[in-house]
Amino acid sequence: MLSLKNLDSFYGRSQALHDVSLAAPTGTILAVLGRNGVGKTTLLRSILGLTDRQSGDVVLDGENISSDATFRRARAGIAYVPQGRMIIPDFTIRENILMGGFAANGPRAIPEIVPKIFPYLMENLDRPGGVLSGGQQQQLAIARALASGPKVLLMDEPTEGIQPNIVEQIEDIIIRLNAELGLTILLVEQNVKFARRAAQNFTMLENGRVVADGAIADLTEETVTKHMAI
Amino acid sequence: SGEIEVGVLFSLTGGLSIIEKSLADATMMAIDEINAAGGVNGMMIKPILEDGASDPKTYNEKASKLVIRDRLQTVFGSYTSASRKAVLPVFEKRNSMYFYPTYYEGFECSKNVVYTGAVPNQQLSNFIPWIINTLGKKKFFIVGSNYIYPREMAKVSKILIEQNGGEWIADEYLELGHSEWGAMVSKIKESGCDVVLSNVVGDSVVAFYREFKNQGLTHDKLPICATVTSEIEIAAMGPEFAVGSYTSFPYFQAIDTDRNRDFVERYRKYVNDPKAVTHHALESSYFQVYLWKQAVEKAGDISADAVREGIKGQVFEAPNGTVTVDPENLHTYLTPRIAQWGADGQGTIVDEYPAPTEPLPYVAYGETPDNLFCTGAGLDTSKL
Amino acid sequence: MSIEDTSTPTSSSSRLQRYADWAVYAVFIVIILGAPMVIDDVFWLNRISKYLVFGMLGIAIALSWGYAGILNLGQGLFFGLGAYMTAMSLKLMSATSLQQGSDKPVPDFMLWNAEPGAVTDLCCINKGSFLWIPFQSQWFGMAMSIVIPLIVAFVLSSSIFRLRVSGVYVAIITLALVLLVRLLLIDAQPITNGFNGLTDLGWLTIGGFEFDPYMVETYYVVAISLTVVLLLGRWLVSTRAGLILQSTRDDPTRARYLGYDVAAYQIFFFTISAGIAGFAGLLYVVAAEFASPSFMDIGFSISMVVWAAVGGRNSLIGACIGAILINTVEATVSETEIFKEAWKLIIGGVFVLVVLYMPNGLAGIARDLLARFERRRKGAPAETAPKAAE
Amino acid sequence: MSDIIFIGLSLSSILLLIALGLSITYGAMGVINMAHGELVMIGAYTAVLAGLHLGLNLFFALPLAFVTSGLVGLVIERLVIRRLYGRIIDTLLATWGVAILLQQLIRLEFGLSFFGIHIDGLGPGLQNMTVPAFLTQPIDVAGMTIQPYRTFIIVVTLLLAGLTWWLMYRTPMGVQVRAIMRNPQIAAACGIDVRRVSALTFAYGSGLAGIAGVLLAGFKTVMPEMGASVVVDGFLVVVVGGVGSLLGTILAAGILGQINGIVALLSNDIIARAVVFAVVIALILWRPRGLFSFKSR
Amino acid sequence: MNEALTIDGLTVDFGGFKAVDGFTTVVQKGELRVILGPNGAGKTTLMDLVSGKTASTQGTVHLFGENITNRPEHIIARHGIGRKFQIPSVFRDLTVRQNLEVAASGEPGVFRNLRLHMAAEDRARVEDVIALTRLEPVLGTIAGELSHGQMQWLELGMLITQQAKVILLDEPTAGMTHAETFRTAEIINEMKGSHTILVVEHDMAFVRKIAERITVMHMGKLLAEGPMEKIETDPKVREAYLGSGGIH
Ligand SMILES: Nc1ncnc2c1ncn2[C@@H]1O[C@H](COP(=O)(O)OP(=O)(O)OP(=O)(O)O)[C@@H](O)[C@H]1O
Ligand SMILES: Nc1ncnc2c1ncn2[C@@H]1O[C@H](COP(=O)(O)OP(=O)(O)OP(=O)(O)O)[C@@H](O)[C@H]1O
Ligand SMILES: [Mg+2]
Ligand SMILES: [Mg+2]
Repeated sequence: MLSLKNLDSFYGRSQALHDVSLAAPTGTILAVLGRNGVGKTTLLRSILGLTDRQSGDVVLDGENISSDATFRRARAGIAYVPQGRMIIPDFTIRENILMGGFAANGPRAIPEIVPKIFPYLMENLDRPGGVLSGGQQQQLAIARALASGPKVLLMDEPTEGIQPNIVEQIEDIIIRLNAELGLTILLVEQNVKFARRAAQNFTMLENGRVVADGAIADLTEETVTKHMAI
Repeated sequence: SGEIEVGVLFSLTGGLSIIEKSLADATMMAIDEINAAGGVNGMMIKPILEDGASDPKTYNEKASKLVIRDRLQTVFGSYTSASRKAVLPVFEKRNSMYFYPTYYEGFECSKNVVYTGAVPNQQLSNFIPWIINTLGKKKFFIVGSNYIYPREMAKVSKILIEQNGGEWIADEYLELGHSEWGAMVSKIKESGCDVVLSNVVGDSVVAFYREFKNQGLTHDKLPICATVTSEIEIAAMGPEFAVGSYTSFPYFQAIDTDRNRDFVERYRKYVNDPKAVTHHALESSYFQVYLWKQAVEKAGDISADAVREGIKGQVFEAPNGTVTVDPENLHTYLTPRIAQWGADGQGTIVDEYPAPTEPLPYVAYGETPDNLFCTGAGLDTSKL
Repeated sequence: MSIEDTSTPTSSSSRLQRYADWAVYAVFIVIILGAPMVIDDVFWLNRISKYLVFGMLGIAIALSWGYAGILNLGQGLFFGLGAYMTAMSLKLMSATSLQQGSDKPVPDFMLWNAEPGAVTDLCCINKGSFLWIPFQSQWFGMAMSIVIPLIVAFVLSSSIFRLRVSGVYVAIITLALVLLVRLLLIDAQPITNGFNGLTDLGWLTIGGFEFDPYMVETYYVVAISLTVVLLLGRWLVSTRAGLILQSTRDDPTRARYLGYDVAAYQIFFFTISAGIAGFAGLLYVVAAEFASPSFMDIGFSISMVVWAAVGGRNSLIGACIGAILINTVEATVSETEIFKEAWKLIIGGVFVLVVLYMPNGLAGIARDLLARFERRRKGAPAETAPKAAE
Repeated sequence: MSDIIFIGLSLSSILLLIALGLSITYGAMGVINMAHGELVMIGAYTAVLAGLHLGLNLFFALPLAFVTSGLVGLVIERLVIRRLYGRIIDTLLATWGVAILLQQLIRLEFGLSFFGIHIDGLGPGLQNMTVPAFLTQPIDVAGMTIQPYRTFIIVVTLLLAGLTWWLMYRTPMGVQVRAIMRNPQIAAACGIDVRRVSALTFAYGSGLAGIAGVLLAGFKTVMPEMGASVVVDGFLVVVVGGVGSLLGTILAAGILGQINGIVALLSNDIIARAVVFAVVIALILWRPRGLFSFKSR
Repeated sequence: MNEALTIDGLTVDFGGFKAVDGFTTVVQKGELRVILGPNGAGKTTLMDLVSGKTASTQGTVHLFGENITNRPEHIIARHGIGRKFQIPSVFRDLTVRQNLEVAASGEPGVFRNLRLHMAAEDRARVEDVIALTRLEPVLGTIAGELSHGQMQWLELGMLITQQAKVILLDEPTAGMTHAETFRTAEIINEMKGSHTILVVEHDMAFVRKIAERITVMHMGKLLAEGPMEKIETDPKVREAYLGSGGIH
């Protein structure tokens, strides 16, 4: 179970998150929804301690990790698929994947699931990550996150810029990761339809504050329109 | 009033502080000694110490501070020609006196500078003939750092070499501070010379002597005869690299007189370092304060004009012997000496002029004792 | 890798900020122009005038570094070139140069370096000495102080920026170039006097009036020049070209896609910055009466950058004040008896602390204070995240 | 001919020696460490002091200097660099201040001279390190004179280059270092202890500077400003080689050293240096990212 | 003349790998062309080639009859091509308003820009675009602090301000909510006719709203081209790209 309590988070002097609390029970998917710039990315980054300053609690399986350095949080079992993918351009695909393994408890290896879900990556292990197309890089970023054998996966708009048939795949993969590996997933998603399909719970943000949350089944069209329409 | 303020301007920081710090120490020591002995005409000397920071810009600025703001009539200072050149306009245009302790290339005839270091003729006019006649070496490889002093020394040397029946094979220069001697030493090796005349200055000296030995050259077969390598550089390179090489200077720490031994003793105590070495510019820094003191006493005034008049012909018994300020060109009579370096880092004086030699700053243009170019009336340009 | 400074100018400026900005300019100009009325010590006036020249260097650095994002670690090259050009003319005006047994002026050092028997004439006393001939006109030398840096900078920056060299690489090229020129300058001793530089110069003379460096008039020459350069620079960066320049600093590719020839902007501002440095060199020679290869020491060029950083790299006037301030502090501390040997420790420490704790320098602190004051005045609540577009 | 190559090789090895540490601290960490030269200087002083006070010779001085300079580097990283990652020009400026500080500290014998305390071997004077006699006696092999000291430097340099390459490209440590350089936040999110790895890497680069200092002390004067002049050469080498590319650094050192050696023999050392600067400028213009560099999209 | 952009046999070779391979198409003036294709098909690379970021190894690009193949970016831009990147690219240290002002590049030359104020028409255009893109509330914000989505809008706004005749949009709705995507589609539809637009997009809902004619790329080559209905039912396209869903 991952939970946040009264989290405030800052970039420099400006506050990006206000008093955010949420809980993602183990093995569930929590969809984080909201318009542009409401703080969804910031929320994920705060869980890893990547904003400039934060206060409040981040609790993973009963352990308060809010004062830990980022790498310790990663080693505690939180993995991150960032928005924009952030592949290391001059690392090969292999190195990019293995890099994720520094948070692993065991030896660093390419996780077994990778060849099953990302055959392209497996076949091009020695290409530099920088020349891959956007979709390929997205796959790589997910593979990298899996390399640590995480408990919790933070995914920031993983289908952004992905071709439709792969979007379907990625959506399937997310659901599979959740089902097969029992991963807890915090999923930032614009596609509400997919969110409904995959997630058990949702949190709606607006201006850095939680404005609605609950089971995804309770997410009304009205709420969506209110907080996500222009 | 009961005090005379004088300026002391040396680099206490930066690359040149290595040597200039010791010159500043020697100057302060002389001032302290004079004060301890009752001062000048009963007045205490108050030194105002400034840091030239090894940078001509800073030198220029500090000189104007001393001369224009502090209104000092006399300043002792500086080591390199570059710094002297940077401060000179201040002294000349504001009519203040500058005491410069270092050997230099000559070609200066200023009413505002008293030069107490050697000029080329005081280092070379005995050295070159001695190398050719006594050492029996005839083929010179001349090497120096790339600036005016080594280039002028080379010029004067070439004249002397040819006059004495030797020849020079090469005349090469390296950037100041350069420490990669591989190519140059290898050139020396190939050149077929039998003596190296070194006008290399500063920390390059150390690298030079070390590379010289590393490439298998020895001073008994192919001696380095130097004009700048002093006790400081010998200590810095480790004496084993210089054993058997020669240097020409008016002063060596090894001068075997009571006065000098006493001087070395006092200096070591003054700087609280039992191993401190003394050298030519250091000794000049010391005795020039005494020359100034005598000038003030003679003139009865501390003004620049009075000091200039008073200093003319001043005589002082310095650690190196009798020194006299030439009344015409304000340079100093010094006794040229040649030393061979030993394993203890000290020189053995192997040759010495019987009497102090007249300073001839324009010797490269054919200046002779009875045909001075620089006189009290200024530089006679028609002779150039 | 690119040079990306996370600290950048707050380009959004409120009206209050703009007023404050102009107020700072006005106060600064009043102070430097009014200084002689308070200070009647010619030494200090001269000293300050040298520092004002350094302030001008600060402006040059801020222009290329702060606004164009081009770090020039070889600004000393242009300063030095400017200094030498003027110094050459003033050397030929110096009395001693005229006393060389020739009716035409020949610098003394050329004589020392001449082959025996050479004709005592600028045309042919040394190899290359003919280059000095036009410098017999003081105005030519002064013009060259600006023109030569402009030309050199133009040629250099054209090749650099057309080839899209950027960031640290520009810094390294400029660094290597200044080392190269310094080396050649020292080596060309017969016509440059090598390591010792050009000293014993005449005074700048305009209409028969001689500008003794220790005169109020000379101070005014420098102070007015600085004022003009400062305002000119300020105007430049406020123009559309200035804004476009800043955009090329942020993202040259984007700027290109908007149709801007990024290299042209970079070349233009780099060259202007070099011209200012050359002009500073000219003034320095007038105030200090010598030119030396040490102007092209690496340390000096880096110091300029440090001055600008202390004052505020993104602010012309900040960088200018930074340069003046540091030099004044340095002089004062180094002349304080107890710090005589330790002053470098203090200066070194100050640099480190400034970079660590005031990344935008004094100007940055001033802006922050102002912003804080403004918020308090408006009684705005604690900052919140900027509102999303709705 | 073999002479020329040998001279070029020894020049190259010195360049590489200095550039190695920089290629770590600058190439891999994006820190322009202007105090690198001072770390070299500290290495040299370590050798001098070890000889004077402990009677240790060159061979023992090497590891000692590695540790000393490494520790000083660690302190610099902790106090200064740590706050400046990603702000490359600020690292240049701050370490410039550190360099001034370190120089003056040595000159003032850590400031103890204010209290009249004198440490033999420090202070503003010139110092030297004693080189074991067998390293200064040239050996004749088949008509060629071998300079043992130069050869020793070349060997040590190659060993260090090899070790560094192995560390950077064959160990997890290397992956971590390179990952941090590209994107520290993602590196941290991948479980890399950015602070620790950075500190260790910086210390390693500094330690290499220390070793360079010892070897330089064998033929250069040891004095407080000895480092100031070498650091620029080091940067030129790293940049020409391609930032972040160890192989490029090695190649650049080789090329520049040989050019310097050949031109010096054919004309003179001043022209040689000028040519080297000109070549550096030309190379950067020709290949702005260095001889070896990765081209991203 | 009706052809805005003519691409003929365009090829680029990255050390043996042809990311775009003999690609040919003609875009008419005022047309809105959607380019589809799997990840890695070469869509972004195609835009790189057209806009001058990457030099082609073969083939030509003509803009309104003028050959712009492999010219420098800014020249191509002055000829009328505007581009939005996949990763939003704005001037991160300038404010939103300044970004737009820079984009109002009526006069690109240095000397022409040595004046304090913009031309009145440029100014008016900036105001129009502000209204269109609804950036009013963040005008004073430093662009680097905008969220991902806001940056996309800004970039789009800059293109309009720039008065590009042919606009290349690389995934303009990436990271936008459903509603925002909808709004973007509206903006693009408003621009239809007055601008020639090439859009690369994976969001099929969006594509459906704007598309007229569609080009599908696969492995650097043209796979299919035609109106939506034809593409949607093309089995090759379904297999390589759309998957089970099709465009819905
Ligand atoms: N590095 C930063 N420095 C300062 N402010 C930032 C920074 N990153 C984001 N912000 C601000 O924080 C707020 C939240 O941004 P965030 O990126 O978390 O939004 P988001 O919900 O992920 O939006 P999107 O859907 O567009 O990705 C925004 O207003 C943005 O301007
Ligand atoms: N500079 C380069 N060197 C080598 N290969 C490259 C380079 N640029 C692109 N590629 C390759 O070309 C192919 C096409 O890439 P491109 O980015 O154009 O795809 P795309 O169609 O835009 O994909 P996406 O929809 O994922 O953005 C990819 O396989 C990529 O790896
Ligand atoms: Mg986001
Ligand atoms: Mg793409």
